[in-house]
Amino acid sequence: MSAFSPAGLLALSGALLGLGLFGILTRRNFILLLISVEIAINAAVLNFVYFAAFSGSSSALSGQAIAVVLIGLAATEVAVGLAIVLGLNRLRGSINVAEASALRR
Amino acid sequence: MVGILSLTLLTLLLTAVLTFLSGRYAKFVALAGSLVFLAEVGLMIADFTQWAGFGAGGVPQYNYSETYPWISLAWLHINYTVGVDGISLILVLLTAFLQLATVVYSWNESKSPALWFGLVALTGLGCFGVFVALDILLFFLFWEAVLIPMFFMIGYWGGPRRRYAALKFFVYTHVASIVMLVSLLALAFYSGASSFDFGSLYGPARTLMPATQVVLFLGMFFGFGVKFPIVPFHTWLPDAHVEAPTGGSVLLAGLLLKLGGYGLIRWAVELLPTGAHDLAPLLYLVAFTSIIWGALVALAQRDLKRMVAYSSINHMGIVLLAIAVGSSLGITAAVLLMFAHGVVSGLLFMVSGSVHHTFGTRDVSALGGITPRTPALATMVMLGALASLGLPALISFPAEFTALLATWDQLGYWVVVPLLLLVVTAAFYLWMMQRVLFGPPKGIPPTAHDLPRVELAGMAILAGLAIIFGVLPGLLVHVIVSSPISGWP
Amino acid sequence: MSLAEFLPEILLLAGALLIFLFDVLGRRRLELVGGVAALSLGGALLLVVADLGVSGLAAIRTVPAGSVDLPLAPSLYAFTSLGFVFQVTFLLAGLFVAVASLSRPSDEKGASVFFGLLLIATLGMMLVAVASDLIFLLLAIEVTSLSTYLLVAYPRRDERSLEAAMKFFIIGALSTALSFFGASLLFAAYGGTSFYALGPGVAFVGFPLLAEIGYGLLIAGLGFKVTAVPFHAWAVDVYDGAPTDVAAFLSGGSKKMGIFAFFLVFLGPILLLRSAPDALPATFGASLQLTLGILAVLTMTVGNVLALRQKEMKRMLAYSSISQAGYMLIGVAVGTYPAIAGAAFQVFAHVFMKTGAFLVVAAVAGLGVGPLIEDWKGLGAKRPALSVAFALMLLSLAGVPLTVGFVSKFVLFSAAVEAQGFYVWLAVAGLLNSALSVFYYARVLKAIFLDRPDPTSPVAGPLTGRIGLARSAVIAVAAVAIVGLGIYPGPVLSGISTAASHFVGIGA
Amino acid sequence: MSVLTPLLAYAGLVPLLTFLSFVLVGFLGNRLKGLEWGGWIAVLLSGAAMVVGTLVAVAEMLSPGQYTDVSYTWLTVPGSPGTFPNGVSLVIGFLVDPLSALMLLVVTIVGFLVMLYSIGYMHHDHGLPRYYAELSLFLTAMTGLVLADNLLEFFLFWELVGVCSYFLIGFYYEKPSAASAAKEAFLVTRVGDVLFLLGIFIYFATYATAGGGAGWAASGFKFANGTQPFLGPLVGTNTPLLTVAGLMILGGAAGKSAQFPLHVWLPDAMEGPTTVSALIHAATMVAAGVYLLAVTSVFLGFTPDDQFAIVAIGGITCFFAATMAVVNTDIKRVVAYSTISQLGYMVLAVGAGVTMVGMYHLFTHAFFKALLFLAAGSVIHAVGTQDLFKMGGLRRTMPLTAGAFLVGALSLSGIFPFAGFFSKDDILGSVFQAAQAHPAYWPFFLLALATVFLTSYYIFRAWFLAFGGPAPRDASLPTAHEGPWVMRVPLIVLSGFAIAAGFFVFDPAFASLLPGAGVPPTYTATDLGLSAVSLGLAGSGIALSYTLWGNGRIAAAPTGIAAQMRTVLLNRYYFKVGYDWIGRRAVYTVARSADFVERYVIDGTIRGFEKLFSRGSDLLRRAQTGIVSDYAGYVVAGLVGVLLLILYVGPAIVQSMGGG
Repeated sequence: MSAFSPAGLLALSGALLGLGLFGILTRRNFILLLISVEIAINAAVLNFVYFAAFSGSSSALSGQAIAVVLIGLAATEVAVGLAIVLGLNRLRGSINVAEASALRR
Repeated sequence: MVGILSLTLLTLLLTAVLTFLSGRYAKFVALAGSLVFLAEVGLMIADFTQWAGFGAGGVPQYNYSETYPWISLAWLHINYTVGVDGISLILVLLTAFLQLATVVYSWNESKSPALWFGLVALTGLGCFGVFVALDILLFFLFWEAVLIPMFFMIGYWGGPRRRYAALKFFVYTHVASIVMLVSLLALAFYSGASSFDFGSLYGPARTLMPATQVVLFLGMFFGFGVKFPIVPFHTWLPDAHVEAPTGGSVLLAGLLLKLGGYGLIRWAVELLPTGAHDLAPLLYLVAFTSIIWGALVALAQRDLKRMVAYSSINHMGIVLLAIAVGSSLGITAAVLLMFAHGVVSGLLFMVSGSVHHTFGTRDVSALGGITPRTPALATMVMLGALASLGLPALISFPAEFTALLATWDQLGYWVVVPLLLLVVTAAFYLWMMQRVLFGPPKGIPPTAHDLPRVELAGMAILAGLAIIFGVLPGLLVHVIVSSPISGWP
Repeated sequence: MSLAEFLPEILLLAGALLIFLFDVLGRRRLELVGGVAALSLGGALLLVVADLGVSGLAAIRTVPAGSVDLPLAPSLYAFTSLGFVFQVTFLLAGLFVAVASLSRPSDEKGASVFFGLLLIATLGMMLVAVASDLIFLLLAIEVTSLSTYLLVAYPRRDERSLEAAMKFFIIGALSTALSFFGASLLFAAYGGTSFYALGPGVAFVGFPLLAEIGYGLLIAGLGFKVTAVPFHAWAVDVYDGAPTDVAAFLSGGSKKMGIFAFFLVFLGPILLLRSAPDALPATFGASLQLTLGILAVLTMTVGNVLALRQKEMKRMLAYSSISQAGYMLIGVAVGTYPAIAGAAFQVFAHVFMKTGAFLVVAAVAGLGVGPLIEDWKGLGAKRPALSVAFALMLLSLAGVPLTVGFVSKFVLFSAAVEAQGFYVWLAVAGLLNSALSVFYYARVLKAIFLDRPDPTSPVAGPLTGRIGLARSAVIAVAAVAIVGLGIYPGPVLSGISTAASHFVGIGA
Repeated sequence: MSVLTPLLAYAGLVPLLTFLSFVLVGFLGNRLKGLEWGGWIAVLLSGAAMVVGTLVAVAEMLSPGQYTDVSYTWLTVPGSPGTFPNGVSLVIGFLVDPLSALMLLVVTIVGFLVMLYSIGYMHHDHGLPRYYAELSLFLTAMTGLVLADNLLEFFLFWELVGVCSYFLIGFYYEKPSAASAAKEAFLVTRVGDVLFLLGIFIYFATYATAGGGAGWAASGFKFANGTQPFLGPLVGTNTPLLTVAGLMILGGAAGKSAQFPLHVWLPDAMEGPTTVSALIHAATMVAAGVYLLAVTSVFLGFTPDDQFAIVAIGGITCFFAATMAVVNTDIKRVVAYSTISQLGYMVLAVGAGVTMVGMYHLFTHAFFKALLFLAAGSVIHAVGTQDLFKMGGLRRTMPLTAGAFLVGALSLSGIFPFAGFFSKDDILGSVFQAAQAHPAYWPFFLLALATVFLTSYYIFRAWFLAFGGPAPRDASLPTAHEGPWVMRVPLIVLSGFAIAAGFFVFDPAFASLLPGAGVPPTYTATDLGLSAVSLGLAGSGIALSYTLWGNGRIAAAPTGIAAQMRTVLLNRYYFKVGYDWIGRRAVYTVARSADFVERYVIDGTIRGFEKLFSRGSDLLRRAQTGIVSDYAGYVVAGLVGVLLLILYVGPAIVQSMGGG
């Protein structure tokens, strides 16, 4: 296993996380924000799957199992997020997060 | 069986609570409470023959002491421990007298009297607690508890800039208490003492490494020093005094400043002798600075209260000097001087307050020749000023004399500094008397009357103390020297 | 694994299901669903207290004494005394909010949603308190997070609530992503996610850099929960926008959950450094502590400075809540068991002071008083009992003697000093901050007791609104507890201290 | 031993009696209009004090050299290793020894006479209860001082007489000049007091364990140990420290006795009632400085360097003050300058090592100077002015006063056989002898000799201006008349003393009160020659005075350098101006600058902090934009910060602190 180098994979998952963060920081559309969050979570999923491939058995949860759970969690997140965005859209007629800034200072 | 100290604490607590609840009868409750307090203290003093001495292992014992466990964890042992020695007893006596005098003086307070007298009682409670507490937490608890009534006294009954002054007072002294608390905690933990009790701190603390002692002492010196107050951390004092109501000023100068001196002696000097010794040059420097600065700035003041406030800084500088000297003579002098300053500054602040409400101003240069119209007030002004400038047969003299003798003993010719400043002290009081009491009448409103009877009575209590103990200081010294400090190198 | 061990959690879940069932059946009266919630919370509280080994309750104990405080084996969950202490705290917060909410109008819409979600959120916290695996912990946190997002948004017609929920959700989701990414890196570094694997004495499989980055990401991700600066900005808007009762729950419960998560995640490397200095880069543990220390100081200072000139009551309390989190973080940064005990006691005390304070704010708002601090002018004369209770809570938050807040801060800062060295500065910073905090609490007290009401203010009028028996009772209990624990903290404090000592493996 | 000896233990009665007078008059005076507002009580009790005082003095005379000490512990501080191993005791006691007996005699007699005189002199004034109470208190303090059995007690009463003097100078407090003079007197003497205190400290610390037994400190620092001096004069120890101590004592004495350069306050103190000037600022309090020097020289001793300093101060003062008297036009101030000058003689004598000769002059001076003041007071009482140039011819309307003043003037000038002749002549003779052993004393002896001429000149100038000539130069003055009997009796009695007191020392019993070299004076050929010279000088002074001012003449104003000198003298060598500058300008300017720093620098820093926090709060709150993307930005920035801390900054700091 000494030949194995995680650098490439880490670069990939790191890039995914970065992409997600970039999206969260720059997008104002709630839906696009949700998608960015999904991308960021998936970076973690990728890591779990990959490192599970050579991890020992000391873990109570295998990496693959965690990955599956995470995908499910992401879906739940989206569901909750959509519920909120629906409510917001109904009240304000807009899903631009920057316009909802009545609470400040 | 509840000991007399707990009983007294209970008395004060009850007085405070009952006073808060008793509406327009508050002053009677407060007076009764103060008298009972005084009686209890009188009993203690009458019964006090000598300090309990060192117990097993060289741990100092205290009279009337009581201990009950309070918080007991594997790493934290806190007790309710109270006890007194000669030093605390004298300051307790001062507390009782000043509380009584303040209640009497402010008898006619008409703005929320229940609240006012309740706060006066609370201040007495806090100060009493500080003087008898022998556990870090208990001590700190009372120490902080004093701030609150004083904060409200200044903030609610004070002059035009009262809110600013109250906040400044509170934050300044609170920050200092925090530094002090951290130092005390560090003292407890670094020394590995078995509990927060003074007795169990005593041995371990005194054997701490010199370097540690120095750092801890420095922290405590700052913490206690701000209460003194030491220059340059003193600017809260003049503001607080100028804005505070008279009763507040009396308690502030008479009692609160003493907390700093007492704390320094009991918790810093006694526990960290090496630290005190190594930092003595700093203490001297600060003391000299305070003495010079207080007197000089007082000389430039026109507001009577500000003048008295700065002279307090000067006097407390001498107290610090005497503590720094550290010999039994010095510590005795420091405690005696604290008592003296408590009485005299109390009197002077009462006088300033009465001048203010009699003539509508405290500006020395706006007044003149008040003696014929208000002879009693003038007499009190004179008595206060003379006592403050150290006239023999009044209480400050024996204290200042012993303090400076002790200073000469340790510092030699440096004693010239406080000595010369005695001339400056005399100068501003004499100038004030010349302006206010003598010369042709000036700035006297036609409605000005001599002192109301209660104000005179309040002053008379303090003036009486100044004279009695000025003539017979031995009565106080006899008690003061009955403490572990007197057994010191 | 025996289901009985999870009886309290099951009770909460059952209560939530029952409430949703009632909702489906159309039985939506607030008293009914609220009663169910309160009963299940109360029952769970009783069970957890029994599990703590409090004498006299042994009969209803669900976790065998022998399985508590065992060294962490690679498992998903483990029962610790400290975890139980936190469970008690969470349940108390939930119970306070639930009972107080019984005083809301009985025909209020969404009551079943509110109480159901309250139970689910509490359930998530309960699970956090028994977590023994990083993924289990993060998932449990998610349970709470998702339900609290919805709790904030439950008054569906309120634009402010929805805005708050939106912000809460976005930052929350971002934090979730960061946490899981960090967890994945730790997984990579250790080959496992059990705290046993991350804990002391376990061989380290490689990639030290990944572990360090992983912990960094977790600080950010969990920092969101405890409102550590600079991950705090959402909190004020959310506490402000959320229904006040929900804010009470958030500050009293979900933030405390974050503190416990911090204990679980970060004490491992900190203790590892002490027991086996070469397992990680030698400086890692210390630099982690330094980072957490800086975070603590930053949090309390920024929170306090922000609160200084805040004009709205709720936002002021929110900022003060942030600074309180900073104090608690001291416990994590110091990492000795006295410090953990201090932080845990502070967490416990906080339920009475902060949750209580928010409940009072809700009560006063119910009287028709405006949201600004100056709207409260003169309330002391109109509602003396309520005002005194509120004053006690604020004084306790400020750390004034004879209140529980004083004792908790005293213990916490004592513990920091006890650890000696660098940590003494944390105590100094904490104490200076508590001095700073006095400013804004004093301002509120001055408005309530010293100022006269503006003529246009409702306080100047008859002020006829009712607070309600249940809410009054909760407020009274909190006020009494503040003074009671302030004067005699003995048994509670020593229990927590023992629990903390077990938690770090001393005397287990 | 005699039947009176036991009385010595009750010398404390003297201050007690006058203190009783203080209390009675102070508290009841306002209700005692019939008794001259309590004045008669004061007279009665001071009379009783005089009787006791005289008896004590007589008792002391009958048991020569007796030390009787009764003392009470004031406070005791237990010992600690170091300077005071056996603790410090401070005591208050009453010591009767020859010196204090003599002083007691002077103080009580003059005190009683002045009190009596006041009944007439002060009759028309307001605030009489205050006057008599303060005067009684003064007598208490002064007799206490005289009987003090240790330096601390001495200082205690020393301060009390000072404060009484302060109040009495400021008796006419409505007059700004009186209020100012009172303050000045207090302040200037305070400077001396501070030096005195330092001297006490040095003695106390240096000899804390000396003297056998538990040591001096534990025994209360007493002068005497039952029957003898506790320490004994420190002859032979000439350490710098003791020299400094002696100089400090001299400083204290200079303040009280208005010696150069602390002399400025005494002429201004004439703002007080003339009776006060007579008692306090001529006969008793100002002499306390000399008494202090005498007591110190007897019980502690001065080093040779100290002695030279004392001689110098005394010599300079006696000449210097006399020059200023020459040009002054105020009758009281002329007498005041003469007091300073005469005190200079006494200091000179103490310095020259003939302490008892100085005390002898103190004794005679007290009477003739009180006489001069009371006579002057009589004049002022009659004509209502103090300006010599307005008076004239008063010998016709006030023959008794003129005679009394003349007796005083002759005594002051040292004309045989008046009292002043013997004592002053004794001083000149003794110093002449001392100067032969210590050549450095010569200049001061010559100054003292020259002063004899000046003295007789200025005092007779005053006499001629006031009493000589045909009539008052200012016609608007009221017609003068003698005072009532209460004023006349003291003049007569004091005149008697001024004539006869010089002879007392030739009685061995009385001389035992002045046990030391030079008393009673001896008259060898040298002495007689010196007497002749001084008599000649005095005579020529009178002659010059008569030439210039006799028979109502007014001397032409001087011109040239003399005029300039006259201006300098009238301005008192500009000392007062200089001191005012130091006080008002220098110190006050420093104080004002300190106040400025206080307000704007020290307190300004504090206020800066306050601003910092409220600005910071507003600034930080600006970051709460309400826009969630910004919050996310903070999270990401925080993440970066945390990673930097953990990976780079943290390890760097931890390593720099030395590992874990």
